[in-house]
Order: sequence, then structure tokens, then C-alpha cells
Amino acid sequence: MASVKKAKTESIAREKLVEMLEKMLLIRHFEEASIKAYQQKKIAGFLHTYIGQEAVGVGTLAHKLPQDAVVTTYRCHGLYLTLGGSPREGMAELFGKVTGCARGKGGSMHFFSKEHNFLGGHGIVGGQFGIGIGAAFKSNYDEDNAVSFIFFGDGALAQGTFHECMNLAALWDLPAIFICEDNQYGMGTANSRAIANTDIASKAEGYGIKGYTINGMDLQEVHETMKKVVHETRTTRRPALVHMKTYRYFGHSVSDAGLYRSKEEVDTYKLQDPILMAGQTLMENKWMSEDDLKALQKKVRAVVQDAVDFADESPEPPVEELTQHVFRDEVV
Amino acid sequence: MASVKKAKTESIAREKLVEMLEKMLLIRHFEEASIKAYQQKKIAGFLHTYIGQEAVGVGTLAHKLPQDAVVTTYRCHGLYLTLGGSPREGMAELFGKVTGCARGKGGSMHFFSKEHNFLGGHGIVGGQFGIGIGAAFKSNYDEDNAVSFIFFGDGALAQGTFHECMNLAALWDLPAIFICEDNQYGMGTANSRAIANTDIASKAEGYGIKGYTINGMDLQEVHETMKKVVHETRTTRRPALVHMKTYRYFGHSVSDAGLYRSKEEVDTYKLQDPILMAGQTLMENKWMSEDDLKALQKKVRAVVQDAVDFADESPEPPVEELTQHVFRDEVV
Amino acid sequence: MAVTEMREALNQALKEEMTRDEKVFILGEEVAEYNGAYKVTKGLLDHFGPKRVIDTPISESGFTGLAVGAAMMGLRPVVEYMSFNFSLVAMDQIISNASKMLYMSGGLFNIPIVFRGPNGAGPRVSSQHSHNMESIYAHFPGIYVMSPSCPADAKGMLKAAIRCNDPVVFLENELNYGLKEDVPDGDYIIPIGKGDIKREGKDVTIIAWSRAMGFAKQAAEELSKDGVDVELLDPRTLKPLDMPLIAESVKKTGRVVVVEEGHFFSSLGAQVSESIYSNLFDYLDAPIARVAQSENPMPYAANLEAATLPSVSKIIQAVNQVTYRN
Amino acid sequence: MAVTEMREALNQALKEEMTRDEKVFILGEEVAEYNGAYKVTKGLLDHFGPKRVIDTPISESGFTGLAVGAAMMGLRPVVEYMSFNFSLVAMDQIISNASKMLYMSGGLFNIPIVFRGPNGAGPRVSSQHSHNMESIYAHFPGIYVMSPSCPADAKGMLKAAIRCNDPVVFLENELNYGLKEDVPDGDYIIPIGKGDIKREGKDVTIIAWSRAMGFAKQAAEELSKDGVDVELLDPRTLKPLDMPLIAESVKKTGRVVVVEEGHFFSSLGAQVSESIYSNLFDYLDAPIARVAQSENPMPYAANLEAATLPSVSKIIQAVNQVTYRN
Ligand SMILES: Cc1ncc(C[n+]2csc(CCOP(=O)(O)OP(=O)(O)O)c2C)c(N)n1
Ligand SMILES: Cc1ncc(C[n+]2csc(CCOP(=O)(O)OP(=O)(O)O)c2C)c(N)n1
Ligand SMILES: [Mg+2]
Ligand SMILES: [Mg+2]
Repeated sequence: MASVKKAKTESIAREKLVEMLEKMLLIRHFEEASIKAYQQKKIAGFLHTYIGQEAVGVGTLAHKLPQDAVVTTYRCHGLYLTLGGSPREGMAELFGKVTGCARGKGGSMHFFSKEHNFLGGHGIVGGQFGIGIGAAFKSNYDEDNAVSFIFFGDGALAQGTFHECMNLAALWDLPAIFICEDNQYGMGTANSRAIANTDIASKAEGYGIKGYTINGMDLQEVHETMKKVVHETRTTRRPALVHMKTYRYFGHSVSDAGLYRSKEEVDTYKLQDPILMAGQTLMENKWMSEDDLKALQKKVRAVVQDAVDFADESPEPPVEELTQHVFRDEVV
Repeated sequence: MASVKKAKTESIAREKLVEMLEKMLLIRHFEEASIKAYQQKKIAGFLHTYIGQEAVGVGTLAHKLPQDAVVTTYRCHGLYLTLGGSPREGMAELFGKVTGCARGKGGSMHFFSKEHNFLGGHGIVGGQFGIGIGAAFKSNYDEDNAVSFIFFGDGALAQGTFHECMNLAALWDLPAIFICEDNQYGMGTANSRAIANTDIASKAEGYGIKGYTINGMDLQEVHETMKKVVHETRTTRRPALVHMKTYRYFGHSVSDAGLYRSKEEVDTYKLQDPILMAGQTLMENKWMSEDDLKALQKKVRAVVQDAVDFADESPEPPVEELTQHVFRDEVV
Repeated sequence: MAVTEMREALNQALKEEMTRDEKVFILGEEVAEYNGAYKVTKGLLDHFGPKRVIDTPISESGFTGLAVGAAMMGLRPVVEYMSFNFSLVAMDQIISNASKMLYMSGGLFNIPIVFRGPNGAGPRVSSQHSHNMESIYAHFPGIYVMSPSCPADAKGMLKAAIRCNDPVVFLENELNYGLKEDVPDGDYIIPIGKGDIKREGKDVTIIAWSRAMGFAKQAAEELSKDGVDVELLDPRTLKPLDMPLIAESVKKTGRVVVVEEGHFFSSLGAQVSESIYSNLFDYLDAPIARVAQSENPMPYAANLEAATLPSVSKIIQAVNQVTYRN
Repeated sequence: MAVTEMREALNQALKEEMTRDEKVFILGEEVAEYNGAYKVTKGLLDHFGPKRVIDTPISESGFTGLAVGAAMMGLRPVVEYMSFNFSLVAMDQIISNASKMLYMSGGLFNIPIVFRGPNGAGPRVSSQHSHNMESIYAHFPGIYVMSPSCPADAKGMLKAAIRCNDPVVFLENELNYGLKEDVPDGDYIIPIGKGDIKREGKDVTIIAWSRAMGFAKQAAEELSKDGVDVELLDPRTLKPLDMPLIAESVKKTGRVVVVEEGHFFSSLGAQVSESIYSNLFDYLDAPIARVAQSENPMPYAANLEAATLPSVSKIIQAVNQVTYRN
């Protein structure tokens, strides 16, 4: 009852699939470029990439309406780009430039986009749950028919805020979709060493809501099941808990060597790579040729290169900005 | 699966039942005396009584071994007395006297007994969960075969610490018994307005542990089901979640007029009063006469009166104690 | 003008601001059906309905986070903590989210929230229910901290806080809710950052806020019988401090006593003193004296509780010290 | 004596104390199999096994509470926060439980726990990962607060903290883990409450701790070239302060600069200054100067981050100010 098996595949329109493939490619290349820039010391601090998890964000947020809100962890670049956040402003943010989406103040963990109701980019594990249900609360308050997408990692399930916010959302009929991106590790800790019951969707029952389990490497499954979940939440105003089984190819952040897992394990997942699989589907259906795919990749590479150039050339924030944005209303 | 219906009644030995009845009577009279003393301004601050809930503590802690630990909320007098805490020291604590079980420093919400591993008496809702699993952790560390009894209210289910500690206990096989004393209200808030799913025992499943539902007004049911639960936890080292359905007759604390519930509702519960019911059982079985019961009541009243007198006559803490017990090791 | 209790003055502020702006709503434990643990929200549920006056479960972290998200989306939450002691379980939401959001989003998302409720100890509530939180919330940039000492201030300050587009920690005091005085009718605002001279005097400045101002007032009465003319300064907003007002007073009296209900060490009172020393060193005729809670958790016993807290006699002693009267 | 990194000195302290007393165990995120996010616990799992070196889920409140309960039952937990920023979600357990327990139980249950981990900001980690927590933890009675600035101190201080029968907040710094110096072999203790003169001088006293001491050292070097003889005082224990040592130094130099990495307002630095003003007023030849983080959350951009933090040049400027050299 708590979990739903692989959804029956409906056909996704060709355009939609190509569009989603392009987004996944954009994320992949953007993240690869960011790793390179990190090695060149153009980016500093923490850098957590979304590589491997692209299908989760892209397949889910295909169902986002303009009034909907989205919030996530520090692993936030992918969702930002999926929503249509500017690659230039994203890369500039990583470079700490004033042209960044948070004026260079937020950095890698704190991407924001007001235009897309993208509420961040949060560094404290579990810190974003409340923000997500707050957006859902606002939707009920203003009766604007929005839903709220709350992304979080498997590690965050152990935080008390998960429980508090699940309870509040279920109690108050807040249209929030809790999406656990279970990449199987919280830093070096396998989820079986952090969560008492790894059948994550089964936790929904304790709150009287529905739980779903989805193969997060499979774009089509994500897209189709989430279509149903989003529709249901939008219409019933009941929250839902979604367990996305996914994987990150790189370390937790660029400084993590990943010694806690084997190369074989990583390679197994790479065989089900969401981009690879989506490309194959398109080609098998003859919706796209190999040349089309190459052209797409080229296009995306150019976008990313442009973003890097833009970031490179942009200025740092002027020092006057140091004490700006502490308050909106300066009282003295 | 998550909940267990009313346990099949085994017979409890006469002595045991009388002993438990005496404890319940002691609690009831102690609490009544404390309300009176509060009205006489001999007690101040908050005062949360256990009246109505006696069977929960008494029936459960009948299974406590010396090495076991117990922790609870501010509603702590009943458990303290059940464990054998001195009524004199308890009453003196309420009176703020140096002879109190916490030397007059803790007051009503902070009863402690080192001798009985009674770890308090805690004022922050949910604050005691961690302490309880910490005691269970210690038992595994020292391999002393103890279990840990964690009492908490229905309102505390909404706190994040509940979730964190349930998860930790289940993950690490900590022998902790989570006992929710569901008196149906957290202050003025009916539990249906605070918890998304009021089938509390069903929350166990999300953590992969067992849940039980018990009529907490029925001493025999509490005693017998908890015998099984305690035995199971002691032997398997798996935590358990127990939903005790109970009721408090008085307001949340003495300052609460209780306008959020009807007199009829309260009266319904008084008809199933645990002391009344236990007395009836004893008399029906001819294990006790009406005179025996009266004698017992008289005995208990004398104990309570003695405690009040003791408290009355005891001195306040000397002012030198103001800054004592801040640290065990004074470094300067 | 009407004689009004502190709780009623706060209630008026809430009612007027909720009437003025329908984006304002209030949530917290027992604020609605119970009319507030201390009746500050009395009648609001009846007036505004359950959409805008919301009873929460005991999930301070959850509902504080909810308020942050709602604020990011354009609402203006007032969050009541039944006591600020319970804000400790929500601390991360206040500090890591509310206070940083505008900055780390590069100015995109401001957080118009008032976090309010009683601060410090109620009577005889012992160790876990007795924290004064001003020193903590004042430490992190990105939050304003306010704390009224009387009904008229309470109303005008709370209205200012609700209209503010940034997070405000608004610290009340259970033992002040029953204070009564004339409160102006209708709409008025006491701006964030403006202190007030509660009594003019020339010999010594006592700086105190919230409940401590009550002790200071009594001390000033006593001292005036002795010919000591005390100036009472209430900063009202604790961060940022009204340094111009403080400077004016210190320049006049040259002697300062700082009184706070909370603990002594690493506190707001230390900051007030330090600010005076570093900015007004040459005007000081004596080292500043500080009165604060003694360095122990709050005991339950009546005599120990009394010995812990600042008191009229401790304040008089401090004044005597800075005026070299003993 | 051997040249030892800070992280290794801390590791030695843990290892020696865990060997000495089998009631000591350590728990926290990634402390065991990963060998510590910053490798402070490297090798401990191999040496002591999973019973005593324990990886936790991301449940700071839960495992802090667990430590309190275990301590009440006689164990001696060392709790590692991967960063002290994350102690904010566990704040209530530290303040309401650990710091009050002995007092509110009338002396029955003491809490021998060390809460340790890196405090303040790592490099370029932005707003939510950058809190200096000393000012917060030092405010509440019932906790000792320590913060070493060098490897030798780190070892002796951590050993003292682990042997203490009360809660100790032990603040390390990510950017100091790589510091190297000679560390004595074997067992030695630096008692709680004892500060240290890191450099003797006669013209001005700079009081600084943890990472700020590094900046202060550089500033002292620079200033000595200019003929200014700086005394460097590291309180090491931040609560309680070593006032006798501070008094001795201030009486000698008459001029003081207080440097802290954290924010300026309502801070430990304010307390240090206030303590000096109020106890040593007559010995001061100039108002104390303070150097601290500017009053904004930590920005990510390299230039802004640098402008936020205390720096050698800001310290030199402060020294110039108190010595009236400009
Ligand atoms: C409250 C808190 N504790 C610890 C950390 C340090 N930390 C950052 S990410 C992380 C692991 C999170 O794992 P998961 O939730 O599975 O997300 P993933 O990184 O795998 O996407 C930890 C422990 C933190 N940021 N916040
Ligand atoms: C964290 C926290 N929030 C709020 C309170 C105030 N408070 C004290 S008791 C209580 C109700 C608790 O209800 P429940 O858990 O059902 O226990 P009961 O009093 O019914 O035994 C509340 C809200 C508190 N003490 N701690
Ligand atoms: Mg993960
Ligand atoms: Mg209850």
C-alpha cells in the first residue's frame, strides 16, 4: 500500500523527452565544468554535484507550474538549471561574482531564483523542510492552487525536522511533495547505517499519507509517476512522500575521495545512467539520430562554455556590498 | 500488525495487585495534597498532576529491575513515587525545601532519584527522549541487561526528537521502551489537532519496530501487556513503541481551567477510574474487603500527611547553595 | 487614551496590524482556541478565523521553518513561542534560515517575521524554563531584537515589528503582562532602534529593559528619597542600540548602571557597557556597574530564586558603587 | 617532543584518554569508518572498535541527548559535531539538559561530556556554515568553554576536558587543524581556566583565541619591526576567564586589543573587554580596541569573505589606535 511499483509507461511526447534530455545534459556539463573550475581554484568552499541524479530533478520538475515552489539542499545546481535558472548566473555564483544568482554571496550551496520560486539551496541538513511546507501553506492561504516540491537526501531522513514537517503537512493538508533523493549515502554513511527502515516510502503511513518508490535513474518512470503524484497533491491538497532511488557518481563533495564504496558499485549505476538511457530511448524510437544527439551536446557545451566565460569575466561584488542585504529595512 | 488488542488477562498475584493499588492510591493522595498545598501557596510555579494516569506508571514500572532507567516529563511525581521515591522528599521538593529530592532546586517538574535510576523530570517537551535512549545505550555498553523506560505525552509526538530517538534506538538496537501516555490533550490541544495519524502505535512500523496499544486506565491490562513488552525488549534489545490510552482528570497544570473539554467527557473517564477498577477487581475476587481498602487508604493518607508535615517543617536551602551544583568540578 | 494591560496592548497591536494587512497571520501553541497561554492572542480566533490564527502542534522547529517559507512567498507571519525557552529547539531555523536568508540570496528573499513571546522566567519555574534569550539573538547579524517594558511601548513597538520587512525577535515577559498604564488610542508606531528616557535625572544613568526596568524604577524611587537623581534609559530596541540616546544621557550623568534580567557573562549587558566604555570613555566618572542574574541555573526554591534575580537592593547597591556613596 | 599537527595532537588526546578510561567513547557523524570529516578521529575505530567509536546518523539533537543520558548513567561521551554550526539543531539538549542537569537535580547527576568540533568558518563556506559559537555557549551557566590555538595546548586542554566531570564545549577550528609545532610526549594536562602568554611584551596586550591568535601573532611580528612590543595573551579557557593572568598583563601594558573571529555584538569579546574595564579601569591608558567579524552573515565571494574576517592589518590598526600611533 505504501509503495507503488514501476509506473506503466505512457508515451512522453518527443519534444518533451528531447527537452528533458537537453536539461539533463546541461546539468551534467555544467557540473563537469564546475569541477574543472574548482580544480583551477576559480571555485572554492564546498561543491556538491548533481551528476547521476539528473533524472530526478528533471523528470519531477517537468510538472512544475509557475506558482509552484521548489526548495532543496546544498546539492542545488541541477534543480536551479532545470527550472530555467540562467547558466551564466549560476556559474557566476560559483565563481563568487556579483553577476551570480545570489550576487556572489551565496556560493555553491545557496542558489536562488525568485522568478522561479526557487527558495534555495540550503546548507543545513533538514533545514529546508520547513521552508517547503511554508510555501505550501502560502498556497492554501492565497488559494493559488500551487504545490511545493521539497527535495532532500536520504541522510536528512534522520533529522527531526523531517518528522515535524511531515506531521504538519499531513495534519494541515499542505500540498507539499517530499522527494527523498536516496543516493544511498549521506557523505560516507550508507543509508542502512543511518535509517532504521530503508523502505523509505513506508514512513508515509505513520502520517496517514501516501508513499511512492521510484527508480530515479529512469527519466520516464520519474516523469510519469510524478505526473500522477503532482496531480494528486494539487487536487487533494494532501502531501506525499516519494522515495527516489538514485546515485551520485562523484564524491559527496569535490573533496571526498569516496573510499567507502567500490568502483564496481559506481560502475553498475553508470550502466543505468539516466542520460544514456534517455538517449537510447530516443534513438530506439527513431525520434533522434546520433547526429541529433551530438548536435544537442554541442549546443549544451556552448551554453556552459559561455557561462564559464561570463563568470570569468564578471567582477567580484563591490566591497560596499559587504554590509548590504543584511536587512531590507535599514533602521539606523 | 502494529497494534495489539487488549491482552488476555492472566491472573496477577494478590500481593502484587494490592501493592500496585497502594501505589496508585499513594499517587492520587500525594497529588491531591499537592494541589491543596498549591492553593495554600506552599507550592508555586507549574504543577502537573498524574491523577487519572496512575495505572500507566504503576502497571508498567512493576516490571522495572534495579538496573533499568526511567525518564519522563514534568508530569513526574507519579513515576517517582511508583519507583519508591520518598514521599517526604517529593513533597519537600514541591515546597522548595533543601530536604527535597533535588534539594529544592528542581521543583515540581524536576524530580530525580539516583538510587532508582530515575533520570527526571523534564520540562522541555521531547527533551527526555535522548536521555532515555542514552540510558539504553549505556546498558548495551556495559552489558547489564537493563532496559530504559521513556514516558512522554501525546503532544510530544510532534517533536523532532521523538523521531530522531526512535530512529537511533531502532537502528542501534537500543533497549528503550517508548511509552506514549496519550491523555488525549497537549495542554488545550486535542491530539487529533496535533498528530496527523492518531493511531500512534502504527508509527512504529516506519522504524521497523513493534507497536502496541493499551488501555491505560486498566491496571491489569497495562501490567500484563507491559510484562510481555519489557521481556521482549530485554531479551531482543529491540525498542518498542507503546500507546497508552489514558486521561488526566485535572487541567494540564493547576492554572488550567480546562475549558476545551466537557464535564461529560471527564466524567466518562472517571467511570473507568483505574483505582476504582482495581479496587473492584480485588473485592470481586474477595482478595480484599471494603475495610481492607479503607485501611489502605488510611495508611496512604498518613504517609502523605507525614510528607506534608515533613515538607512544611523543613528549611529552605541555605543561600550558599545558590551557586553550588553548577559544576561538580570547580576549576577556579 | 485608556488604561490598558500589557497583554491587551499587545493584543491591540496584533489586531490592528492583522486588520491593516491581510498577509499578517499568527501561529503558535494554544494561540487560537485557548486564546493564548497568557491571553495575548485573546479573541483573535473569533475575529479573524482559523485561517489566520493557527494552533500548532508542539513542533517549534517545524512551524518556525514554515513561517520562513511562508515569508519567502510573501506572507508576514507572527510566530508565538509559548515561552522563548522553547525557541531553543527552533534556534537553527531562526539563525541559519531567517537571519541569513536575505544575505545569502543576494537580496532576493527578505523575511518579514516577528518571533514573539515571553522571555526569561515566570515565577518559580526552575532551571529549564528561565532563559533570557536577548544575548543570544542579538549576537547574530540579520535579526532585530526588541523588548518593551511597558504597555504603551509594547503596542507601538509590536506594530513597528510587524511592519518591518526583516526578522524581529520580540521579547515580552510573563511577569509584565499584567502591567497597566495609559495607552494611546489608534495607530502609532515606535520605530525600531529608538530608545526612551523613562525618567530624567542628572546623577546616574540606569540602563534597563523589559522586566528589569521595573526593578530599576523602584530603585530610582528609593534613591530619590536619598537625594540621588536617577535617569532611567530603556533602549527598547536591543539590537541595534540607540547609541545617540545613550551618549546623551551618559554625557550628562557620567555614571552608569546596566541592569538585565538574564545572566551576566557574555551578555547584552556586557555589550551595552562595552559600547559605552569604548565610545564614551572620557565622559565616565566611574567604572560601570552591572546587575544581572547570578551565574547559576534558575533554582526553584523561593529564597534561592529571589537571590538569583536582579533586585531593587542590588540596583541600589550598584548605584551607590558608581556614585561612590559607600 | 615531536612536531605534530593540531589534528594529530587532538587525536593523541582522544586516544590516550580512551585508553586510560574505558568509559570514554566518541560519537558523531563520520567519526568512525570515514576517520573523521577532518581526520581528527583517524584510526580510532581500528584501535577501539565500533563499540567506542560510533558513526551516527545526521541527528545532532538525538545523539546529543543520548550522550546526556549515557553520562547520567556513568559513561563519559565525547560528542563530535562535524561543525559547530550543526550544534544549533542540538542547542536545546546542550543548554536545557547538559548545562542544567547537575543543578536542577540538586547535585545528583553530573554530566561529563565533551562537545567538540570545528567552530567558525571553513574557507569560503558562506552564510550557514560560519558561526562562531563561543559567545553563545559562554552565556549559560553550567558549561565550560575552551578553545585552543595551537597543537600543544590542544592536546593538554582536550585531555583536561575529557577528565572534567562537567560539560565542556571544546571549540576547534578547521583552518587550524594543519598547524604544526612541537608537542610534548606522553601525558600532560592544561587545566581548565588557565590562560597563557604566547609572547611577552610591554607595550600592548592583544587578547585572542583560536584562529584569531594566528592573526594576532602575525600582527605582533609586524609591529615588532616598528618597535611596538606586543604581549599576546590566549585565555584558552573562554569560560571562566583567567582574570588573574589578564590582570597581570593589563597592569603591565595598560593597553588592550581584543580579537575574536566571531561577530562583534553581544559577544565574548565584549565580555572580555567589559571584565577588564570593570576590574582594571584605573590601569587602562586608553579605551580597549576590539577586532571582530563585521556585522553581516558570511559572504561567499573571496573579496567579501576577506573583508569580513579579522585580519593582520585590522589588528595593527587597532594596536595603533590604543597606542595612539595615528
Ligand atoms: C544539521 C547538519 N548536520 C551535518 C551536516 C554536514 N553534512 C552536510 S551534507 C551531509 C550528508 C547529507 O546526506 P544526504 O542527506 O543523503 O544528502 P546527499 O549529500 O547524499 O545528497 C552532512 C552530514 C549539515 N550540513 N547539517
Ligand atoms: C519544546 C516545548 N514546547 C512547548 C512547551 C510548553 N508545554 C508544556 S507541556 C505542553 C503540552 C504537552 O502535552 P503532552 O505531551 O500531551 O503531555 P501532557 O501534559 O498531556 O502529559 C506544552 C505545549 C514545552 N514545555 N516545551
Ligand atoms: Mg544521500
Ligand atoms: Mg497529553
